[in-house]
Amino acid sequence: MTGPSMREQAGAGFVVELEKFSGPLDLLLHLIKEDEVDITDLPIAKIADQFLSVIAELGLNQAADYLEMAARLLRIKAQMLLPRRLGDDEWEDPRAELVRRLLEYQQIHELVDWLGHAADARAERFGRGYEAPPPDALPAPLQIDLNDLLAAAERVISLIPEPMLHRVVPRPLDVEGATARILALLAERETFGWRDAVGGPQASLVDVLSTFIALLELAKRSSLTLSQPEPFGPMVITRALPHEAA
Amino acid sequence: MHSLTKLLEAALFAASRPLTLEELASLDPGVADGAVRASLAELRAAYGDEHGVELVEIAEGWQFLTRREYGETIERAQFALRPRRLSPAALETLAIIAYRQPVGRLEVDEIRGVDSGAVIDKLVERGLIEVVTRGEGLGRPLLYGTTPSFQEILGLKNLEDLPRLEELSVALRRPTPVDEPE
Amino acid sequence: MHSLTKLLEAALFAASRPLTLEELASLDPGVADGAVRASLAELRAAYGDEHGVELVEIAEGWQFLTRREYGETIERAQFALRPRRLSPAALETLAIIAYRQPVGRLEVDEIRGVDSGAVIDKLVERGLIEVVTRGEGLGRPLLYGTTPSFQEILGLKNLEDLPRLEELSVALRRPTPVDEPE
Repeated sequence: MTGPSMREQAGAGFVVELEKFSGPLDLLLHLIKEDEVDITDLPIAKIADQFLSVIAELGLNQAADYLEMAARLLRIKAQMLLPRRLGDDEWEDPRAELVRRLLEYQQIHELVDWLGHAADARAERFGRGYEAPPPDALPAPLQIDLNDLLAAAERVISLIPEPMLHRVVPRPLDVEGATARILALLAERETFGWRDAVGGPQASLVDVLSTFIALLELAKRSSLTLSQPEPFGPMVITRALPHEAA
Repeated sequence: MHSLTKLLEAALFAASRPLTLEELASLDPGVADGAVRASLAELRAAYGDEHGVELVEIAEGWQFLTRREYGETIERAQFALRPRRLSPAALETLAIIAYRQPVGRLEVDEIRGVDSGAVIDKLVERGLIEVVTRGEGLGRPLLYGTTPSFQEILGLKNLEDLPRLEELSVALRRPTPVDEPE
Repeated sequence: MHSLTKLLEAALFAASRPLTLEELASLDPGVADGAVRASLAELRAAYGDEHGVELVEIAEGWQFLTRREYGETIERAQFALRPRRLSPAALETLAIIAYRQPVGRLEVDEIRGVDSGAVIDKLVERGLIEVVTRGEGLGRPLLYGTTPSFQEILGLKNLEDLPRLEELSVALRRPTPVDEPE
């Protein structure tokens, strides 16, 4: 596709310096203008081939931005070749995104022309050339707008991390209470379950923790044994045999 | 001329940049904005066609500039230098920033199809754009906007002087949001 | 004014230095020195007492200068230089210090999420903040607060004039103390 004839043709048409194009979109627009083709119905195969030969010609095929565009063009070209069913409303034109960007870029270029002309017109007039030396090199006056400061405050406040608060439990653990309750149970029954130890189904987290610590402490003192007859089964608390007591 | 008018004339002559109404009013704390405006009108009329310089409304302020027809002669005599012309890349970047401000670098890159970091740095250095705020989102990117110097080098009265997008021949109704590159 | 006079006016205005008779004559190759002299006289008369500027002959040539009586007023206004504005980073830092003073660098870093040492140094240099005391704790860190010149630039009578954070438009959390890392 980049045969000698194409190279020749491109070479003749584009004797330009590298800086002539400010990017791949600029080059594409240039090609579209040269060929006088409709931007909204882009002959993608033709444009892609021209693009490749021009960047090779200009040595732009080293530049990542141009290579990326070349790859994109080839992908669109391939997608256009895929068969599609007649009357397929779902078909999305693979050129759509590129066309949108090209139109947008074209609009920017109109603005560029306008800005360029405005700058040239302004450059025809001169302001006062003479600048009196500042008396004793005063620093430039500082300008702070209260609104700017407040806007900054708002930005900053939105950044303040929520402070890490350790929630203080209002009720301390009641290990003594739990110990007394368990000792009372041990006095009247040789064996009992966790639910009895903890004081019923309405036990709070504090009760559970207090009971658990009390049980461990009593087990350590060999006042009782803790056992679990089956995996994940309920815990069984048994009064320690007298000879086991310390 | 009124004495306030003469003071304004002297100040506008002394400054080598446009002065805003607020700056001019600050010269005489006792004076109302209306009086400053009236004096500016008197001054503008006093210069009219009959002088080689004229009072121009520019960059949200006022400045004396030489009349267009003498520019070339003055430049040829090398009494004053034209500012360096902006490169196409710089103009493209300026156009995007002027219309989308505040805007971040990624969006400029996306619209131009090339990396614009170096151009943006140069425009900041020339004082034509500046960081105006930081964006939301990851890394809180710097967002740029144009400065008074931008209006000054283009001879704009204010930013409303820029052509409206609707007036351009390329029919894009309004800037469509650009997808951030993946 | 004659057209040569207008050209001379424009050139003298645009030049960054006084222009000699020869230089002025070089603007228009077809013109005689006598005509230039006549035009300078016309120009000088046109500016007479009725203007805030005057055409002055000094050792090196001719130059427009502001009339002496306005000099001091204009000098005080510091129009020669464009007012500097603070960067977003500086404004953020200043806002934190204004609302949390006295506050140490670590806390400012913590809130902004970036190192603020350089910004703080610059704000001190510009006279907007100063060290007001030293904190408790390890190393007794320097604590910063705003200066009277900060209030002056913002036009605040006193610090209570700063809008309360609750009055800001966004829903704000009260500034909560952040623990200094140990």
